[in-house]
Order: sequence, then C-alpha cells, then structure tokens
Amino acid sequence: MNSNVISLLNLENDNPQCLAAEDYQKDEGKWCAGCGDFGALNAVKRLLAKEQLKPEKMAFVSGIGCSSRFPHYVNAYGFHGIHGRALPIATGLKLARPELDVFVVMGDGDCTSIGAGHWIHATRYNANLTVLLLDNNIYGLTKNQTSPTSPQGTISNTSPSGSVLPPLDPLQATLGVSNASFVAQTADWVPAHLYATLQAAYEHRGFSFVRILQRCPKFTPDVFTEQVKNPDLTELLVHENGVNAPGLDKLFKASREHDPTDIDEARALAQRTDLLRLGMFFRDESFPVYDDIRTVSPVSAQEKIRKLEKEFDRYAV
Amino acid sequence: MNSNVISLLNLENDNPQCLAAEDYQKDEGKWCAGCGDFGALNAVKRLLAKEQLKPEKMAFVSGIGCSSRFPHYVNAYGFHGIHGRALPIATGLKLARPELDVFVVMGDGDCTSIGAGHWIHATRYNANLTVLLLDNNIYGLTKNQTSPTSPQGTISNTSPSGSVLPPLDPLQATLGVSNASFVAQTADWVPAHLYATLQAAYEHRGFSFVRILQRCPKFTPDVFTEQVKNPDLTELLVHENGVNAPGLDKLFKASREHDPTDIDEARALAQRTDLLRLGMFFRDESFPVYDDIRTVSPVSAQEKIRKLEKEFDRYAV
Amino acid sequence: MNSIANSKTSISTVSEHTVEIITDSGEGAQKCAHVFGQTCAKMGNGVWTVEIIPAEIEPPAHTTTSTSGNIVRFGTEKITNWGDQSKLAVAFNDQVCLSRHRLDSFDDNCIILHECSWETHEDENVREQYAKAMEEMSSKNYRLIKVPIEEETLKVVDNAQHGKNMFALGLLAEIYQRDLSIIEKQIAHIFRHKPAKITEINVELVKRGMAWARDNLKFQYIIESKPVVENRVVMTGNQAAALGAVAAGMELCAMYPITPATSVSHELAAIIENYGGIVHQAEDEIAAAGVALGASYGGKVALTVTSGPGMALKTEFLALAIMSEIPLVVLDVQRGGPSTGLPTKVEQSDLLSSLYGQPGDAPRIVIAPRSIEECFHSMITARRIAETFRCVVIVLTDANLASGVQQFTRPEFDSRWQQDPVDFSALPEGLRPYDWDPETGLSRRIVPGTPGGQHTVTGLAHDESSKVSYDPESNERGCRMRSRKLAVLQSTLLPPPIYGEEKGDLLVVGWGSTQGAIEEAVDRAHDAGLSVSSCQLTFLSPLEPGLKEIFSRYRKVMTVEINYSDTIGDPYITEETRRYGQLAWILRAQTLVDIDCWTSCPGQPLRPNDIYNSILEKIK
Amino acid sequence: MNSIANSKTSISTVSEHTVEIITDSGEGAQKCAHVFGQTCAKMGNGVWTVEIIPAEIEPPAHTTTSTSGNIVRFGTEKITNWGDQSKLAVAFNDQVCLSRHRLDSFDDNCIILHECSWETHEDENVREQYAKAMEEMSSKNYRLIKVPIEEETLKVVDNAQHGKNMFALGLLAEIYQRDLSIIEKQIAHIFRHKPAKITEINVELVKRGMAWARDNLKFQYIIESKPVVENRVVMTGNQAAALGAVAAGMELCAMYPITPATSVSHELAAIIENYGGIVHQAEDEIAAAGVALGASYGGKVALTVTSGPGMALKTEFLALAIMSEIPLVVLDVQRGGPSTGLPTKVEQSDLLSSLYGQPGDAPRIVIAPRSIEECFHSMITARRIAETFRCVVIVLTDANLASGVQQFTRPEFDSRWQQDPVDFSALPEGLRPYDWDPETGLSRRIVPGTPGGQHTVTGLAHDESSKVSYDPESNERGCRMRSRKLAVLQSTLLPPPIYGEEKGDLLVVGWGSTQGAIEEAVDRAHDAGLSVSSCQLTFLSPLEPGLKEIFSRYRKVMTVEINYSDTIGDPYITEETRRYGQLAWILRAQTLVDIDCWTSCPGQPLRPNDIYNSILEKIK
Ligand SMILES: Cc1ncc(C[n+]2csc(CCOP(=O)(O)OP(=O)(O)O)c2C)c(N)n1
Ligand SMILES: Cc1ncc(C[n+]2csc(CCOP(=O)(O)OP(=O)(O)O)c2C)c(N)n1
Ligand code: SF4
Ligand code: SF4
Ligand SMILES: [Mg+2]
Ligand SMILES: [Mg+2]
Repeated sequence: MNSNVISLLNLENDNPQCLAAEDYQKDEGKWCAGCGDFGALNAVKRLLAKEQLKPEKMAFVSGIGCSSRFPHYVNAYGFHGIHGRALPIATGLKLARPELDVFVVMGDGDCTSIGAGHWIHATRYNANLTVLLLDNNIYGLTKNQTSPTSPQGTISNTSPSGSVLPPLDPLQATLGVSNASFVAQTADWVPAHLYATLQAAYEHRGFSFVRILQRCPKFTPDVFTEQVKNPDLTELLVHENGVNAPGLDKLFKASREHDPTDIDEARALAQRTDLLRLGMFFRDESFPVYDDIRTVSPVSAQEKIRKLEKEFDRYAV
Repeated sequence: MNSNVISLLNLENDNPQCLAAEDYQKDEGKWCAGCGDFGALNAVKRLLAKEQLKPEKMAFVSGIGCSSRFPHYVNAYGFHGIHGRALPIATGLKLARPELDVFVVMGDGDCTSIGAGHWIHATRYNANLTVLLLDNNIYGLTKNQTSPTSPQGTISNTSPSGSVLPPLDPLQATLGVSNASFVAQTADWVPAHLYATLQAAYEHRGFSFVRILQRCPKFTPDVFTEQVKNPDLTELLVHENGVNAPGLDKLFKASREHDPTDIDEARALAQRTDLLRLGMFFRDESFPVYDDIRTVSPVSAQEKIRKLEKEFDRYAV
Repeated sequence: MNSIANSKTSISTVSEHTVEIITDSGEGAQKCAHVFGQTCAKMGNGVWTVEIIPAEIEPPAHTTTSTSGNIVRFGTEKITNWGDQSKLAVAFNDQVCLSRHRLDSFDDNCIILHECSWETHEDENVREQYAKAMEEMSSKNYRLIKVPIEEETLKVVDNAQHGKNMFALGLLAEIYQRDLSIIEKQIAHIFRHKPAKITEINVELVKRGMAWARDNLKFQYIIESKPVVENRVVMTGNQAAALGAVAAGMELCAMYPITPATSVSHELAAIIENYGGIVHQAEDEIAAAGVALGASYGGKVALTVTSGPGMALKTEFLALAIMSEIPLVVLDVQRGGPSTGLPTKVEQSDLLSSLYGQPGDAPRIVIAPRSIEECFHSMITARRIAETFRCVVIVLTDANLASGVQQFTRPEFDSRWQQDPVDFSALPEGLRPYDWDPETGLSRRIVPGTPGGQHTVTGLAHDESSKVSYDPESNERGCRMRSRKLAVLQSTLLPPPIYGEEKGDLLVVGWGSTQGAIEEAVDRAHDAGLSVSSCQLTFLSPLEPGLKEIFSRYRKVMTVEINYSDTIGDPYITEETRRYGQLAWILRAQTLVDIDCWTSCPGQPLRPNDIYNSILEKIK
Repeated sequence: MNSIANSKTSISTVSEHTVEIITDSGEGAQKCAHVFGQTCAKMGNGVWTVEIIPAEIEPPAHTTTSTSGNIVRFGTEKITNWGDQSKLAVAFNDQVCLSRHRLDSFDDNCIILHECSWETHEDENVREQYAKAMEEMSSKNYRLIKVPIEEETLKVVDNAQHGKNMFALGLLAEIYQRDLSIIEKQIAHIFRHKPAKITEINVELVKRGMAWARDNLKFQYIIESKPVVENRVVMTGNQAAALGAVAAGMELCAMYPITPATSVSHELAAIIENYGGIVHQAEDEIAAAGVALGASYGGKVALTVTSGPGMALKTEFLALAIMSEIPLVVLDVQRGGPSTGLPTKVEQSDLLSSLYGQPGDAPRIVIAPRSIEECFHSMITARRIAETFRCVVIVLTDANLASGVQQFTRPEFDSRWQQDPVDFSALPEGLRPYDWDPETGLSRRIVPGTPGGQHTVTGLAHDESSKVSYDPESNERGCRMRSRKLAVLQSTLLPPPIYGEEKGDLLVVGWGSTQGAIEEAVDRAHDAGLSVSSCQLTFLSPLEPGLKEIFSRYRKVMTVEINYSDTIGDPYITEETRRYGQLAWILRAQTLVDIDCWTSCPGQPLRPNDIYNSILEKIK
C-alpha cells in the first residue's frame, strides 16, 4: 500500500492522509487488453477512494470466472470462492460481520446460470451487499461457451451452429423476486455512469444489484459494438432519486424520467428491447435488510453459561 | 387397471373402451385428510381420462416432499426423484422421448427453494412439460419449516418467532424469466378452475407452469382460510384465450378481463395483493419449444458407422 | 419404592424391562412415552427411549403402515441402548401390533395389553382383520391381554383420540409402580401453556389407567433404582448436539431442513438468539454450507447441520473450506442410504463419503460421538479442533442418537469452551495468511477486519501469501501442509480404551452410536465364558493411534456396524470380491490386519442379542 | 528419409527427441506444434504432444507467467508419454524460457534456439531482464543459440506475432528433416477456410525457417521411422472420448463447461447432431447429471462430462442413479485438486471420491483408460456395462490424456457397439421393475412407453415392484442386489497383465494415464539389471481379480500415482500416520499387502526418469 502517493487524477482526494484510487489496487489486473473488467475495477477503486474505505474493513467476494479474479486486484480482504456460490459466502460473512462493507463480483455464468438459485434467494434476503454482475454474455474463463445472457444465435464452442434460446434478462429476473430492493444497469464503456451507479449501489442499504454490461474483446467482441459506437441506441433512465452522472446528457440524446419506486414501469422498461437502457430501474429502501433483522446482541461467555444452566434445568432429571 | 369400470361421475366417458378417472389411480393417495394434494390428484385423473392418455405413454416426475409422492398415485410411469431436481430429470426425459406426455409435480420448497436454479432455467428452456407447483406455503414432509412462499410472520419450527421475509411470488418470479410461455394460478378448493387450468396447461405447447394453492391442514391450516370462506376475496382472470371453467362466475363475483398475451399487465396483476387472482396470467405459444428445436432425426447404426469412418479420416495419419 | 399392589398380585423384581407404546400416528404415543421415560429417569432408573416413526406424514389409520410409538427401555443400571425385544407392549389396535410382531420386536413371552373393542367392532372387515392378526401372532407365546382402553378413556373425555395415551400411561404407572407425583408434575409441565383443566383431565386419565390395572392385572414388576449421586439431565442426541453447539459458542447455524437432522436446528432456532446467535435457513444445503463458511471466514466458527443427501450437496463447499483452511463444523446425522434411502431410519454408512467425498486430496477430521452425552461434548471438541487446525470437522451422529433419549451427567460449563474473541490486533510484521509451521502445518488465521492483513483466499492452489500459484513446489507444499495437520492431531490422541480384557480371542470394533449395544453384547459373551473385548472408536480421521498393536493382541478382530457388507458364501462373494463394512475397510487399509465384519442395515439400531450371536459365530 | 543437410553439418541418429516450442500466450505455439506433430506422425514416427497452458486467459506478455506452448516427443518406436526433459527448445523470449528452466523442463544439454532481439532491445529493463535470465540459466550446460526469429519473420509478414510460429516450424523441419510436402498439406488444411494466400504466406515462412537453419545451424538429427503397417489416427484423449461416445451410440451428452473436460463436449457439439444426438449445456453440473439421468431413464444411455468440482456437484444425482439402477456414464477428466485447485493441470486424485463419494452404500463401476486409444474404447465399454448392469459407470481420464496427442490403431467400427434399440414389446406376465436375479442382482430395465410396465422409480428404499418399503428385509435385499452386481462384473474380468517378469523384487502398480511413463521406467530399470515389473489397472471398482496372488510374487509392491501421499520421515509422519496414494490405500484394504507408494502432484505428468529414481530408491 503506498498511501503517500496521491493520484492527481483523483479529484476527490487532496488530503495527503487520504487513500487514492491506486492505493486500492493490489495485484495488477490480469485480463485481456480491452477487457471491460478493467473499467469496473477502476470505477470500484474510485468509489473506495471517494468513500475512503479502510482496506481492512472491506471484503470482495467472488465466484469463478475471469470477472471473479476481481478480489485479487483490490486492496481489501478477498474471497475468491467457487463457481456460482459467491452470494452464500457473502451472506454468511455479512451476517457474521455486519460492520464490514461487502462487495460481490460475479460473471454472467456464475450468477445467472450455476448460481441462479442463490441469486434469487440472496435478492430475497436483501442483505446489505453491493453486487456487481459483470455480464459479457459469454463464459470467458473456460473459453467461449454460451451463457444464459448470450444473444440468440451466439456461435460458441457449445453452440457451434448458434445458440437456440433468447437471452435471460438479469434485470427482469431480479425484478421478479419479491424483496428486490435495488436494480440498476450500467456499462463498462460509460465510466461516469458506471461510477455513479456503483456509488448509488454502495449507498443503498440492502442488496444492490448492478448489472454491468462488460465487453469481452476475446470472445464476444461484437455484442455491444453497436451501442458503443452509436450512443443513440442508448436511453438513460433519469430521476432525482436515480443514478445521476454529470455530463451524460451530452453524450446520450435519449433519456427518460423513470421513478425508481415504480416497479410496474421498471418491469415494463426492462421488457423493451428497442433501446439499451442504463440507469436505476428500481429502488425501495423500505424493505427489511437481512443483516439488520437478523442481528442479535452479543452475549458474554459468562452470560451464556448462566443461560445454559437455566436451559439445562429444563432437562434435569 | 380396471378399465371396465366406468365411473358414473365421469361424464366425459360413456364409452366402455375408455379409461375412467379411477383407472388412472395407482396406489391410494397417502396424504393427511383434507390435504389439497388430493384435489390436484383428482383433477389430474380427470384430465387424463378426458384426454384418454395411455398410461404407458405418460410420465410423472417429482422431487421430494408430500406433494412429490404424486407419481406413486398415478397409473403412469413415475419418477420420484430427489429434492429440487424434478425439472432436470423431466427435461432429460422429454429430450430423449419427446413423444411422451411428461408432467412435473413439485412442492414450494422443492421448486422455489432448493430447485430455484432449475426452475428458472427450465422455464427458459421451455420444454413441453406440464408443471404443477403444489404450494402449501410450508415444508410439509419434513414437518413444518418455513418455505420461500410462507407469509411473513409464519411461525414454524425454523422460525419459532415468526418468519422475517415477505414471501416469494412464484408467478412473478416465473414471469421474470425470458421465454416463460405459460403462467397460471389456481387453487385446490376450486376444482372446476383447477381442472380447467390443468386442461389449458396440458394443451399449451411449451413449459406450462401452474401454481396450485394447496391447503395443508396439518401445518398451514390458516393460510387460505379467508379465501376459502369468502369467495369475494378472489378475482378470476378471464379471457377468451384464458382459463374458462363453466359456472365459476356464479361463485366469484370479481372477475377481470386479462389478455394473457399482455406481459406487462400480467406482471402488474401478479404484483397486486389486494385480491387473490386465479387464472391465466400469461401465455405465448410463439416461443421456441426446447424439445422441438433440439430434436434431430435418428440415424441408423450403419449410417453412424459410415459417418464415423469419414470423421476418422480427418484424424488419419 | 412404595408398592401398592394388592395381595393377589404377582410381583417380580427384574433388573430392567423394555416397554413399547404403539398406536396409530397422531394418537399421542410420544407424549405417553415421554412422561413415562422422564418419570423413570427421575426415579433413578437408567432409561433409553427410541421413537417408532411411520414412513408417511399421516398414513391410513389402523393399518400396519400407521405404526407410531416409542420404545422405553429402563433398568436399575445405566441403559445405553434400546436392547433386545420388548417385554411389554401397550397397543391401540391389532394392526400396529401386528406390524411390530412382523418386525420381530416382541420377546417371545411379551405381555401385550391391547385395545379390545376391535374384536367386536361393528364392521365385519375390522373384526376379520383383528382375528387374522391374532392368529398370525399366535405363533408366539405372547400374553395377549385385552384392555377396554377406548371405553375407559371415553369416561373422561369426549374424544378418545386425545386421551388414550394418558390412560395407557396409567396402566404402565401401575404395573411399574411409578411415582404419581412425578407424573403429575411432568404432565403439568407439558400442558403449562394450556388451561389448568387440561392437566387435570390428563391426570384423571392416568389415575383411571392405574385403577384399571390395579383391578384387572395380576402382575407388577419391581425395577429397583440406585440413589442418584450426581446431577443428571435427560434429552435426545439432537437436543444434546444443539446445546453443545451453543456451549461451544457457535453463533451461526446455517441449515436446510432434512430428516433426521432438522430437529437440531429446531432446538437451536428456539434458543440461539438468546445467546447472540442465529439459525439461517438457507435455500438449499449448498448455500447453507456457503453461509456457514462465509461466517467462519468472518471469524465465527459456524455450524451446518444435515444428513446424507445434504452432505452430498455440500461436497464442493467442504473442499473449498479444506483448501482455504477456513474452520467449519459439519454435523451429519446419518440416515439410511444411498440416495433418499430410509429418511427416518438409522444407518452408519456415511463414513467413507465423509472421509473421501471430495475430489482431490482433501484431508479433514471426522469424529463420531458414541452416546447422547458425547453428542453434546463433541460439538465443543469439534469447534476447538476446527479452529486450532483451521480445518473441516465432520461430526457423525445418526438417527439412533438423534431421537434416542438418555440421561447423562449434567455438564459443568466451562467458559473456555466458548470461542475466543477474534484477535484483531495488528499483525506481526510480514505475517502471511498461510505461514505454515513447516513441522505442523499450523498457521495463524487472519480474519477480515485485521489491519494490514488484507489478502484474498482462494480455492485455487496457492502459496503462503494466498497468491494463486500453479508451480509444482507450491502445490505440493500446500498438500503436504494440509495433510500434516492430521498427523499432528493424531499425535495428541490416546489409543482407544478397551472394554474387557486387553487380549483374547476376539475384539469387536465399533464406532459411534453402537457403543452401548456392543458393550452389552460383550458383557453377555463374557458371562458366557468367551474371551471377547470391544473397542469403540471416536476419531475416524485421523484414526486413534495404536490400533495395529491393539489388534495384534486378539486372535480375531471384527467390526460391528450398521451398514452394508457382502456375506462370504453368497453367490459370487469370495474373500476377494467381498465389499466390507465401511470401518472394516478403512482399518484393513490402515493396519493390514485381516479384519472381518458383521454388519447389518435394517433401518434400526442393532440389538445386543444380534451382536452377541454374531460374536458366537465369528469366535468359532 | 531424404537428408538435405549440407556437408559441414553434424548429423546424429537418435531413437527419439523431445522438443519444446515456448512462446507468449497467443503467439501460435499450438499451431506450430500441431503441424510438427502431425508431420512426424505421418512420417511414421511415434509421437506424444503435451500442451503448456498459462494460468490466465491473457497473462502479461514476456513474463514467466505467460508461457504457452507445446512439448512434442517423437521417436522411432511408439511413444507413450511425454518423457523426461526436452532436448531441444525454440523459445520466443527469455522469460518463457526461464520459466521452463525453473520447472527443470530442459535436459542439461538442451539446445535452446531463442529470439535474439531482446538482448539488444531499446528498453533497458528488457535488456537487463534478458541478461539476468541468461545468467540464471548458465547454471546448466544448455547450448543457447540466438535466432533472429522476429527479424526473419518480418521479412514475410507485417505482424511478427502472426508468423513467428511458422518460422519456428521451419527451424524444426530442417533440424529434423521433415517432409515439406506433408507440412504444406497440414498448413493448407488448417487454413482451408481462409484465402489461399494465407497458406502461401505460412508455407513461405516455414521455408524461410528451414533456410535459416540450413545456413546457420551446424547440426541435424535423424530419427528413423518404421513403416506404417496399419491404419492409424492421431488425436487428443478428449477427442478420442468424444468419438468413443458417438461410436457407443450415446445420443445425449449433458454437460456444464469445466476445464479440462469441456473440450469433449466441444467436439461432440460439433458433430453429434449428425448422429441423431445432442449436447445439452445445462445450467449447472447438477442439472447436467439430472438431464442425463432423465434421458437414460427414457431409454437412452446418456453421458455427462465433467471434472473435479463438477463431480462434487453430481454427488447426489449419482446416488439416485445407483439406487434406482438407471444406467449412466460419467466421464471425469481429472485435474488438480482439491477445490478449484489446478484447473488446467493433471492429477489422479479423484479416485477415492469416485469410489466413495456418495453417502450410503452406493456401489458403482469405475474404470480408467490407460492411453488415448483407450479413451475411445472405454466409452463403448462403459456404455455397455452401464446398460447390462443398470448402474453408474465412472470413467476417469485426466488432463494428461485430455490434451495429449498420440497415434493409435484406427478402430474397426462394429455396429454392436451401438446401443440396442429400446425394447418396447409387451412385458412378460408379472415382470417387475426390479426382478433381481437373486444370484446376480441383474434385472430387466422397463422403459417408459412399454405397455403394462408402469411403475414409479424412487431413490427411497424399495422392493422389487419399486414400491417404497422401509422394512429391514427390503432394504437389505436392495443393498445386497446392488452390491452383487460388482462381484458379478468382477467374475467376468481377467487378472491384469504384467509388464515384465511374472515375479521379482518390485512390482510397480499404476492406474490410468501413467501407463506409458511407468512402463518406460520399468524398461530402464530392466536395462539396469533390476528385477522390476509393472501392472497397470483399468478397473478400479470392482478391482481386477488375482491382485493378491500377483503381489505375492514380488518382494515389494508400490504404486506410482499422480496424487498426494505423506513421506515417512517427515515430521509427525510414521507408518501409522502416513496418508497413502489413493490406489495404494485401496489395494492395502483389498489385499492386506504392505503396499508402498511413490506419488507426486506437480501438476504435470510424471516423468519416466522420476519413476525410475523412485524405483531405485524403493528396491533397496
Ligand atoms: C463447479 C464448477 N463448474 C464449472 C467450473 C468452470 N468454470 C469456471 S468459470 C466458468 C464460467 C465463466 O463464465 P462467467 O461466469 O460468465 O465469467 P467470465 O469468465 O465470463 O467473467 C466456468 C463454467 C468451475 N470452476 N466450477
Ligand atoms: C437434498 C435434500 N435436502 C432436504 C431434504 C429433506 N426434504 C424433503 S421434502 C422437503 C421439503 C418439503 O417441502 P415442499 O417442497 O414444500 O413439499 P411439501 O412436503 O410441502 O409438499 C425437504 C426439505 C431432502 N430429501 N433432500
Ligand atoms: S476472456 Fe473476455 S472476459 Fe476474460 S479477460 Fe479476456 S476479455 Fe476479459
Ligand atoms: S403435511 Fe400437509 S401437505 Fe403433507 S400430506 Fe399432510 S396436509 Fe398434505
Ligand atoms: Mg461471462
Ligand atoms: Mg410445501
């Protein structure tokens, strides 16, 4: 950790005691050149610097996949878990240590395929986790297999003549779960929006689900090219309580007022495929947060023994 | 099989060659008196008789739970599988033998808890399966534990001071999955509606998901009592392409025209908790059906060898 | 003991008896047996209670599949198992009685008090069924005594269904001269949340049962009790395990319901929040393991509780715990397998999968409590080992311990049983997350929150800094260090104690819950002049030391286990093709001694007498 | 062979050589090695190719972690394994070279042709790094030869990245006098979907490499080849397994991607639809097993393909298949464990979990092909056994076989390999779904669609009619019948063949992919006058017969395995605490012979020389 080096680019920090974005870097990211995971990593580091989070008070939990290498590259506690199971681990950690900031990073296969059951239920538990789905529409690490989010017709090693199913929409699926409290979409190629979305997710108390459209130049170089090239294919969802990043109105012509408390509209918008929509689809801060409602006061060892004695009286012969 | 005995009650069959509903009974149902699973079994037997399905041409696949005993009680092939995994088994069976009628019976724990990942993905595959979710809002077989669909506050063995989460809505969750092609809700205490819903589900080509609200007098005697007592708390969804059962308009005052092709409205209706809604929420026959799109023509052993020889030429030294 | 038998009654003094209360499901046999067992225990008898559970939630009444009930074995001395056949039974109908007869559950001279109204029931089918049952049972010398249970009960309550059990309790109370004041207190306790009237009615029913027995039965049994010198408690193995988890300071139990393990979490759910902990019901067993692991990673040694099919699902996560050296305690309450198998019944066949279930080399600790008392203490041991060795500890109990009820010495709590608070103090300069001591493989665990300790744990091969590394040296070092911990733990263990002579003709080796039955069989063999000893293992991985040397002192060694093994002499089964009992197999590999086995998987605990017979056979 | 070496060139005739092509990831080493290997094979040499795969998708270039490449071992005789160290290497930079040096991959006298431009690179750091690498490698006698690979390549193409590999191929072609016309054909085949120009450019590069070597290198090797008398094919083990599955008539492969198993399904996905089958990519490995099981239940014997972590997830479903006696073939391409472990690397440590992974008693068949050829044939055997015995067959291959390339005799297809069409004819009167032959445990499978055969299969304990039954007799009968099938299969097997003398001082026992390396080591020992033989097992459950008798003919027996075992003499490790290699452990239990083991888990195939050294050590 080189806490003395303050990046000039990092506008939030002009106090030498502060940690700069670079201070949150651990190992160097080992993704392919141009991989969208770098963008996510950068946005996260900026967020950590902005919030001045203590490295030892955070944990990044992931599954297995290119994207799940993420924890190795952040100066924080990390848990590079097993494929599809980041959410149970993160939930357990948060239950045990509610004071830690816990981030979860998953790939599309990780979260929506093998991890689908945990995803549904973690959404429902609504533990206070910041959840990043890095969705490159493909299995990257295992080298090019179709994922649930792959567009229909994707040619991959497991669908050599084109995949046969329409893609699963992670937003719509999350919105289908009762208790879903924060659902947003952003893209690695719009850093300001990405950053603002992560900021909002971090601030939300509850399970903040952020789908990040992530470019994989290696295996899905084409899936987002249209949208990257032509900003007119994107519509921003804006609202005073939504994701608000300065300057984006210049970049994107289309924008739409959407009240993130309107669940029906959120679903209807997620359903439409005319444009790519970035922004906050839904947020409700009123849902119970699992780690809050399951927190019980600690009890001293002595006190426990006293209570155990009473418990045993019930069983006494 | 006593195919000569024709039930007088079974109005569809007056031809002595036909199988009567009773002929589709195998072992006697061993559920508690008053269990809603009996109602589902009766409706299914009626359907089988109506359709005159050949017992050897059908298979009932289930997981583990009270409801999953179902296959033992139907004169058909049955696969009483493992907890949560009925859908993969049924999908495999259907892929191997698309000509069979395959029914899937699951409990709420079975389908929406341990089976959640398979549920999402089987919905997405949209294989031509008729799927019954017997939802008694509790774990029956293991004796009274909270299920994802248990109402908040449910007192059970695992939530002795009341469950903390709002229930998961299986309809909304299914509607959240792209490719969901048939989603309906019915109740064991409205036999005519139950029967008509199963009929529609059976007729639908694709994954027909029917949530059957099922009474469990043993562990959740109270969850549906209001609705059972007071038909005014129920609204029927009606439409010429929906579930239409004769005589129900007399029983239920509230009814609503809902076009089952309207996905936005389907979701909005599933969201509302003012009334219990029975009927077809959504149907779209245009989605690709997995066993159709994956069916390939059979190839004779001789032909295979011929092709293999050519294949091996590629590897020849 | 105050005998109130009248003069014409024959009174026999016996050292123990086994009693069955068998009814249709839902007729309250459990309550009757519970009060009876508790009363015996409070009067100073040794007691062991076993449930008889039907396969269905609510099977059709008055059939051989509807049998629900309890077996209570009690005696002057400590009782360690369910014993052999029952000496006395109270049966609410002929069919449940018949089902027990068919299972060979009754002693040839068993006294069977049974409801008489079926004989004269208005429905001819019922009468016929009754007659047939009586005929089938006439092959034995049972003393069948008709009792108007229902008729008598209806004199007090309107619905006999909710009363017959207390009348039956009265019968037993009279026959065994139980202390009515204790019974009254027990009943009052059970119905403490109900109106006082309920207690009164139930006591009234007991008294009526006593009166009927006094007037009509011409026998009584005296089972003396010893003065109770120590504080004792009585509970099931699952209750003991739940309390043990609390006593061990476990603050998170993540589980998914599964018989017969679920009741551990029911017990915990009811109390753990008072101890600063929670029970998390996960969406499945995989997630339960993951949540427990996440919590353990966070510094709390967590517990996950399950049974066979759930263990299968946890396979992958256990490997991650082992690889990342995050402590984790797994309680597997074994049931009959494979697959869904016999969900409510006992078996000891998860041993091999507990030891070898994970792909890759994944050393873990496996221990098996031998009694209900040990179900309590093993949780404390397990937590401590898991933490000290940064490893997975699997505790294997079974359906027999789970629902069996027995007294044991009330533990004296020790605050050192509790988990030490996590040490968040700054780390020694340069300390790495896997700074293995090259001798022992042990290393200090660094918990999130510790300043300067940031690192990323991974299930990939890694070096001391927890960096992914695929080089041969790192991989081999990791394997070596994880394996070494087992050898180190083994070096702290003592050879297992021998029950009986230190050498002889035959050594019977068992593990876990069979201790009581095996030792009783060994006693019997000893009384018959045979040179037989036994040895009950608790540590299965690593095995306790000294086994080979111990085995060498006996002419023959055999294991006794509740699992499957082939029988030599059956078609195709030779010395070479035989599949052995699971412990026998491990011990053969470990000691190269030609260890034989006698195993059986009847879905019931083993009976001392069957073990005794197997001893007679093998010692030849 | 047509030698075109000029007069000043030293030409040595050798029986075999091992060559490495090592580059940064993405520089096309695979293609170069592929063409080279194919050419050697077509010229009649024995060949074995092994991939060198970096840990990351795209690791930073020019570092010791970026090494990607291939090892090609080829010789006059059949080549069965990757051999010992490499005799010649072509390295595109100093760092990849260094990484191989550190892994001890080069023979002490290795000739290393390496890119010279780094030495004079404009970046000082690069120059320094180069100098350091050279210094580190100077501890060996390597013959380091600088080659202007990049410079020469740029004479033909603009981007050296896409061309250096073909230049390198040219170097090798010249050194080993490969037939250019064959090389040309191979290149044309690779680029058959690209414009003809591409082929031309690539051939041009090869020729330039040859010219450079001719002009600058003063050595050549002659490796004679034998006339090819039979039709042969060359492929990887995963390709062989995929083709084997098709040849076995499997019409459904349900899978979830996992390294190193996935490429089996890639191969299948590309062709199976032409054979009336499909590949179903499931949402996870559990579902993959379930879909395969459902399809098998429907009458098609289906396949599921995975590796360690996926095997862990299939645990529960395998038990259901075993309990319900639905045939199922599972291919486990083993990788390093435990947990995520070494995803791309070889290990043989799923043996115990394959045998004992399921809670409960769950007998299954486990076989391990010993060569790439057997990868093909084992799928046919597996399907047939699964169907005949209504059981689960696990086929254990590993990352070594998976990506290794070798020639073998082209199979002569037999239509009986295919699955028989399902018999839907009416059932014999009263036939039940588990009408076990009491001798053999075999029974006729009733497939849905068969009139009158309706029944419900279940993972619960059941009787012959597949009715749930919890009585002791049914449960024990079921266990017995499922177990019996293993003994029956064993009775059809022959004792494993011995490689070498039928008796002697030491028998080396291996299983699966290590056959080639072990036999080569045994040959070496034999040549050194030692009395050593070996024996390679294919059947692991049930074990092949006669092992104990075979072992008795040798003074010592040891296994050689690619997995972990403790070393006696290490701290705390004694005869008693030692954890053995996985096969050794099973064989100890099975035969009670004191079987030693030499194992290692370097994430690489074993080298004959290391095995040879272990032989020297153990035979003492
Ligand atoms: C249980 C298990 N199954 C399969 C794998 C192999 N595997 C590793 S990553 C991965 C999928 C990667 O795709 P994704 O989750 O989309 O992440 P990406 O690499 O695209 O970031 C798979 C199938 C595994 N490691 N463990
Ligand atoms: C892998 C596994 N986990 C847990 C169980 C135990 N189990 C059996 S049924 C069941 C849940 C039953 O609830 P539900 O699915 O709602 O069905 P119901 O009995 O209410 O019809 C559970 C947890 C099991 N058999 N297998
Ligand atoms: S393969 Fe795709 S997702 Fe993986 S590192 Fe490369 S670009 Fe990123
Ligand atoms: S417990 Fe409930 S769901 Fe199960 S059989 Fe009884 S009433 Fe039906
Ligand atoms: Mg991806
Ligand atoms: Mg339920």
